[in-house]
Amino acid sequence: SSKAKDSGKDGDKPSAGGIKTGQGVTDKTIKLGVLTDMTGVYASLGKSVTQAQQLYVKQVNADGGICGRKVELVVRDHGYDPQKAVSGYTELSPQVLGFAQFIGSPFVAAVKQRVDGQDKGLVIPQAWSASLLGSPYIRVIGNTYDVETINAVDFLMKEKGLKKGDKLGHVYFEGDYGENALAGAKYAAEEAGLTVVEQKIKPTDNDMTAQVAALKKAGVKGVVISAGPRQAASFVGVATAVKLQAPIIGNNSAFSPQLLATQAGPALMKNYYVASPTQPIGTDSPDAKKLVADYKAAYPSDALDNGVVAGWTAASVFGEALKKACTAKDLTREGVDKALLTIDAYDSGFGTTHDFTDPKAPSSRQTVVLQPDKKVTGGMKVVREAEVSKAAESFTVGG
Amino acid sequence: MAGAALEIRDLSAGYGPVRALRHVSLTLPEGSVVAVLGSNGAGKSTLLRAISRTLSFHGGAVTGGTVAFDGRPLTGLTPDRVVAAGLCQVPEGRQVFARMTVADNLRAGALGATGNRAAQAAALRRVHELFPVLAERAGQRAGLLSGGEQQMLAVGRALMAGPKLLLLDEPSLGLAPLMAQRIAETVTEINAQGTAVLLVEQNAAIALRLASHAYVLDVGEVVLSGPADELAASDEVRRRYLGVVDEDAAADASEAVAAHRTLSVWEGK
Amino acid sequence: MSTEAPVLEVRDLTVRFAGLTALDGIGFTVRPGTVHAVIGPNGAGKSTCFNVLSGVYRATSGSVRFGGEELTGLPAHRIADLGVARTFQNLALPPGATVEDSLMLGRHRLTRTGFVAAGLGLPSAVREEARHRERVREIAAFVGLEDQLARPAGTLPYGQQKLAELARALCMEPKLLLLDEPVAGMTAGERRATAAVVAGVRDSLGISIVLVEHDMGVVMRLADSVTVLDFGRLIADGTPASVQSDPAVVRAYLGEEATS
Amino acid sequence: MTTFAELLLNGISIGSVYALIALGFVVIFRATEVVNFAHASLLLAGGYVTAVLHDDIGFWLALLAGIGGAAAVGAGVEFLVMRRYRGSNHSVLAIVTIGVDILLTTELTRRIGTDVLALGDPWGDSVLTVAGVSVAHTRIAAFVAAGLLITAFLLAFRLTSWGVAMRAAAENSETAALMGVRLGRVSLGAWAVAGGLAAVAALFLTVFPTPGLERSTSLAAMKAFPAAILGGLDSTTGALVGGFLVGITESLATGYQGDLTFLGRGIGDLAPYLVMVAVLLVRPAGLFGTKELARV
Amino acid sequence: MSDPIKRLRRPALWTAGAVLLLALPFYLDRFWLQAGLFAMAAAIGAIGLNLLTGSTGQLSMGHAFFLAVGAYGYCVLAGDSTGTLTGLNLPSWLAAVLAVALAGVAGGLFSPIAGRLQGAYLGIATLALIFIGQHVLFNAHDLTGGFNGRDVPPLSLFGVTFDESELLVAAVPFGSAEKLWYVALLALAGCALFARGVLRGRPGRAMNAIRDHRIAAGVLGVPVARYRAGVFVLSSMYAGLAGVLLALVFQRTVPEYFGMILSLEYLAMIVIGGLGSVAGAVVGAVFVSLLPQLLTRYSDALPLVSAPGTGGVAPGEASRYLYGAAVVAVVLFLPGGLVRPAFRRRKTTTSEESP
Ligand SMILES: Nc1ncnc2c1ncn2[C@@H]1O[C@H](COP(=O)(O)OP(=O)(O)OP(=O)(O)O)[C@@H](O)[C@H]1O
Ligand SMILES: Nc1ncnc2c1ncn2[C@@H]1O[C@H](COP(=O)(O)OP(=O)(O)OP(=O)(O)O)[C@@H](O)[C@H]1O
Ligand SMILES: [Mg+2]
Ligand SMILES: [Mg+2]
Repeated sequence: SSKAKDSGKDGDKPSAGGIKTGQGVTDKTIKLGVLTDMTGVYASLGKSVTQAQQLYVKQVNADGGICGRKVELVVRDHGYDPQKAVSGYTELSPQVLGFAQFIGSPFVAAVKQRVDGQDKGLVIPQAWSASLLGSPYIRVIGNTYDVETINAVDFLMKEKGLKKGDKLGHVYFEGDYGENALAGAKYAAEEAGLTVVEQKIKPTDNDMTAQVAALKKAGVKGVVISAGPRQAASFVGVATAVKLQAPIIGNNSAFSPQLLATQAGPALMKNYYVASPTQPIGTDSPDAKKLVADYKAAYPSDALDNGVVAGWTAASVFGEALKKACTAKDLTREGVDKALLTIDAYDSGFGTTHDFTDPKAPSSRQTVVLQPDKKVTGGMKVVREAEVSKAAESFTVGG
Repeated sequence: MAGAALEIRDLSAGYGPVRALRHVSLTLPEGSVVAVLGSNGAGKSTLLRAISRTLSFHGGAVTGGTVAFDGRPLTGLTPDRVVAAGLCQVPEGRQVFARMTVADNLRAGALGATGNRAAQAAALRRVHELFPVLAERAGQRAGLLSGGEQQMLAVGRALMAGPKLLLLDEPSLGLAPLMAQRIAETVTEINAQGTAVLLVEQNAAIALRLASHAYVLDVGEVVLSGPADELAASDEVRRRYLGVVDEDAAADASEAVAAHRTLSVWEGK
Repeated sequence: MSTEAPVLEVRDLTVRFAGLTALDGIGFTVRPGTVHAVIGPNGAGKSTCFNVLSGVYRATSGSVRFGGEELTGLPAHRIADLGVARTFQNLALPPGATVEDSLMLGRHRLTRTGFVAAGLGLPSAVREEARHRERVREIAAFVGLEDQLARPAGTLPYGQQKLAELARALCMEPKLLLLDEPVAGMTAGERRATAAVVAGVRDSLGISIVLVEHDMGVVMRLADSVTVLDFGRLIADGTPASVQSDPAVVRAYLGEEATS
Repeated sequence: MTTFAELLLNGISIGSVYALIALGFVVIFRATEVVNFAHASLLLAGGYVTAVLHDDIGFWLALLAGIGGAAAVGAGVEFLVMRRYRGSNHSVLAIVTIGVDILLTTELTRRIGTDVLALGDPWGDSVLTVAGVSVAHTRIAAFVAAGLLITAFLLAFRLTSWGVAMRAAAENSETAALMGVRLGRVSLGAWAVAGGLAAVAALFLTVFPTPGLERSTSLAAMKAFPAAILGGLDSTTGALVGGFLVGITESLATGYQGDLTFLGRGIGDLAPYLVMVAVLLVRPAGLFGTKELARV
Repeated sequence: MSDPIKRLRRPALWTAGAVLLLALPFYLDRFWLQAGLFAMAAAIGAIGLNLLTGSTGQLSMGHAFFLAVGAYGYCVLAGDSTGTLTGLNLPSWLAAVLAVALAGVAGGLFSPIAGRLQGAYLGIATLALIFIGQHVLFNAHDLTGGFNGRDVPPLSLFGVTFDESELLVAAVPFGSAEKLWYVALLALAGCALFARGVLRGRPGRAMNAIRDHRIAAGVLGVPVARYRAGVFVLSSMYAGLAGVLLALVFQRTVPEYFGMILSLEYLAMIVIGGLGSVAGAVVGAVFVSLLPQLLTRYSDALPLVSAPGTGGVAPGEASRYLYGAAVVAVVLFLPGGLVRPAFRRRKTTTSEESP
């Protein structure tokens, strides 16, 4: 038979317990989509995030689920291929309530029209670019890269001796991660009277010698890296070797604990800091300790990195919204979206509080500054607790 | 007569549906020169490919029969093993390595050679003596040589290998009369030094003069065979392959023209 | 309509490659409707001369006039447009295409169908195609290839591939036909037949033919005049008979035996 | 001007790594006229074996094992795949290598997972500083290795019959077979050698200043494409010169990107390709490649 | 089988196929329609590439660039000028036509370079186009929207807008995918027939001649340089049209898509399908674009595949293995491509060995 519309099939319907449900929700299950990258360039992030979310779902279900329903993740690996990502969205969107993970901000942007226009399901991207803000359905968790970078520069000024009139080097990726961070760096520099020396790179650049040479020539007194872990490691390694005397701080995506086992390890521990929207996985809180223990038990051979925290946080935010929606007896997409808008001080257990009431703003402006340390679980320790710098507070995100 | 060096029995071969050789038997006594004649498409080149086992490069295959050299069957060997067994072929249509220099082409010819360095140097000297132009142009790329020069290179290259049996597919193709004679002399000379030769030649006069035995192929089958001088005397061979006609040339041409359709002038536009 | 072929005049033609003079100031004239043979030892420069005439090589100096046109300096396809067709000494037939398609390629200069017309299958294109296929079959029959039209050219025996090349050149409806060793690789009988085809072309179409050939029998039978080259220089020029008995030619090219 | 000197030196040093990769392309191309897109995965294979073994058997043995391993993988590819192709179209074979690359890369990245593997090289992060310009020891080693290997191959191609056999087989396999060339062995050998070279290149591609071997290491092999083409795909000298040119171009374009903003930032990756196109316009077969024949 | 039946079989098959294709939007869900649309767009691009690489022998690894020109060209021409983005706000059908023309112009601009190069050199030189293209796409923010790309204005034609607004046809809601299906089908049919005409006619013979023997082609009167440029332009226009269609299906263009992988996929399509043939390009395109989709979608059902984190082969990996293996297997075992399995029957060595 053709897919002719038979009336009423599509509409939201009340169900058990008088709870309104819609796509992706039955009496027994709540289906959430996960569009991740486990075979492409962001494979390491995708793997950690997905596993953390699966762990979260397992625990929630073990505790009886949400709203009397089991939560189920439908995972599609797009391998960072736009065609597969969009196809994955097309495939999953009719059958899930929302997306607990969507890697690749260009792909999120690609389906934005459909999310905002008709689908209206909650999507939590694993990207922190300000360009994703503004939609009531696509919600970024934690500080965006621009805010993070502003806070990072603040750290360099307050604690690492960067002064007004100095030059600040910024090595950033082509693309919205880097460019969003650059916007932050420029704003911070203007506020503090610094000059930014830009070095744009591509994800395929693994050797930062030329960049270090250029920044050294420019005489920078501090460097922000908005790139990947490899670029950061190379940069810090070369900088140490050629004695570029400047503190270096990276965004949260610019570090992975695996690096500590390589040649660059010692240099990273000496002269490298990482700005992060949350505390690290190895932080000294009971929630974190429990997550570490559970994750290790579930995935004994895999590294504990920021992705685990990010995935866990995203899943728990989604879970929180589901719980609120359940209380409001509305598990439809609108119900969940609305529920999220009412959450104004959520803490997933990693040191920062999130406020989801304003879709135009990131859920938090707090940034934690970390330092690589081999001895700690997850390879990072906190050197400055969550803090919002003055500049970050006055900054209009995405503006 | 010495024992047979090359013994072909009942050989059949084809290209997919095309049957190019049917039950061909041929004997090449040790140290002799045997010629194979035949018109276009008779299967001469196919025969040589079947011996050297390169039919698969043309989408063809041997479908039956045996080929043995010095009592050893060649069937089932790869082409390089055939070379190792002492057979070397000058393929049809020159086939020089166009982008390699003349010198490198000659070196390539020596790849299958068994002799030591000294022997190879001697072979090279001989080739240069035979075809001085190859020495002059040692550094030139073979593809830039003239057609005849390429043919010389192809023959010279085969001589570098010092084979026991040389298979020549139209060695005088495109050579000036003087040079064709020189090739003929060379064949006699290397034969005198003990190399057997299987000669496919369009220039039947030369071929029959050089060979002790000859075979005539037609549409894949041996239709005539025997001692070269006997064949040279046969009417059929004289007419078809030696081009000996009783009329004088002019009458011959006009007869041919008369026998042929004429082509009308193209009026179209 | 016939014997419209213009005169071909080669004057002082010189071609040099790095360190090698392939043609050294040669000159000859081909009268309309005749067969002019160019002979000479291997490497004398015959094919080089053809390459200049057909626009493959650029002459170092000298001139080639065909009717009113100067050919040196023209690109190959412009020369073809003037009605100059040639065959190649080393075959240049695409191995995969059928003989018929190869011959149709010869009609390229006489047809007009462009990308758009062909793509849209316009009636004009269809008509043109049919008309020219007809002529192609006619020419194939003329050279004796009518049964091979559907075969891939690469599977023909060597001698027939040479015939196919000749037919392709004829398909260009040339005013000047350049044949580079047309009978190489043929048996005596086939040579005679091919020579007859060439003679037939001259007689029925009245075009000029320049012939490079090592088979003196064919040259003697076909040529109206002969030019002999050696090491890029012209060493003799005249009627076949006079050239054949020229001692310089005998020494450089024919060898004593051939004359005896 | 020390920055210029430093950038230049850096370009030459990274260029030697590119040259090593390009040499791998050249070897396969000479033997088969195929552009080998699977070279990147050979690189990964060699690096992986070295990285996994160096803890147990020490760096030098591990490197040898890596070379051997990658050579075996290369030979395996030739034996299982390339040899089975019966056509003659080289572009088709190039596509086959893409398929092979997908297979190998998937397997290797699955094994590497999210790790960054150190290769345990003896040079560490030490640098040599002369007159204010510093070069990593690893890069000096790369320079020496590239120079030695390329000279060795140059001589091997010139002096041994292997080079002649390779080119003959590539140009006309049937005739080469008639000359007694063992077609299978020649291309097997070429693939094995290319594998070994890839392992050496992988070493220098993943040691300091780069953090180590990980899944995206193979992408860097792409940068050697312009190097191989610039020099001429069938020329060993070309690989060396092309590698240097690409390295220097990239390094200078990156170092001076602040002064080149009108071209858009991040021109460093593009610049080698622009130089390549410019060179090809003047010399369509690269600087040292064999020119196309223009004779009929 | 009697002759009339034989003669009727082909048209009957064609008609059945056409009816099936026309009916599909009434039955398939959006995922499959989208997959089909991707395949159709790819088929158009692949036909174009096959004209260039398969029939004229000019290896192009830069086709993704021309796809990008088409896609972005359409967006810029049809889009609004909003904030930071430039747009000309032309009628969308006109924009589509102009975008295709623009791709042709881009091809024409590159053809002088292409005209000088051969084989692998040409291939890798065209690779430069990809890098240039990516550089521009990332940097020309006001035209391309940078990293996150820009929205694609919906096509409207004869009063129908091909967007999400639902249109009920025979009680079936027609969204953008359903409506675009017919546009794509029409475009593909047109492109395929056009290419077939070109290949079978005079231009096709000239193209093959250039591929097989460039010098001889010139001597036979083919203006080689002009033809090569012409084919390059035509092929770029095909790519441009494919780009426009893809953009319409994606509803957003992102630079990431138009990278080297895409170019290589197109090459894989024509090789898998069969070089130099239109049907081959179509079959190859369908194969290459649907295979990964199928594998990803049904990865759960594949043997040996396990959930991520359990140490087994992840679904994405499994699909890549199969994809790679498929490429290798098709080329090795069907050397003429999928559409010509029996083109040249291969003689096995066993038959040679039998005495
Ligand atoms: N690759 C091929 N595919 C199909 N048929 C072929 C192939 N090569 C040759 N043939 C056919 O096989 C038969 C024998 O051809 P072969 O080349 O052996 O003839 P030949 O005697 O050498 O002729 P020539 O004197 O012209 O060289 C011919 O009918 C020819 O058409
Ligand atoms: N492109 C080129 N580069 C260098 N040398 C060349 C080139 N073309 C031809 N030659 C040389 O010029 C000379 C004349 O060559 P050409 O082909 O004209 O000879 P030919 O008279 O046709 O000889 P044949 O009868 O052997 O075909 C030869 O020595 C050849 O090596
Ligand atoms: Mg033959
Ligand atoms: Mg010649």
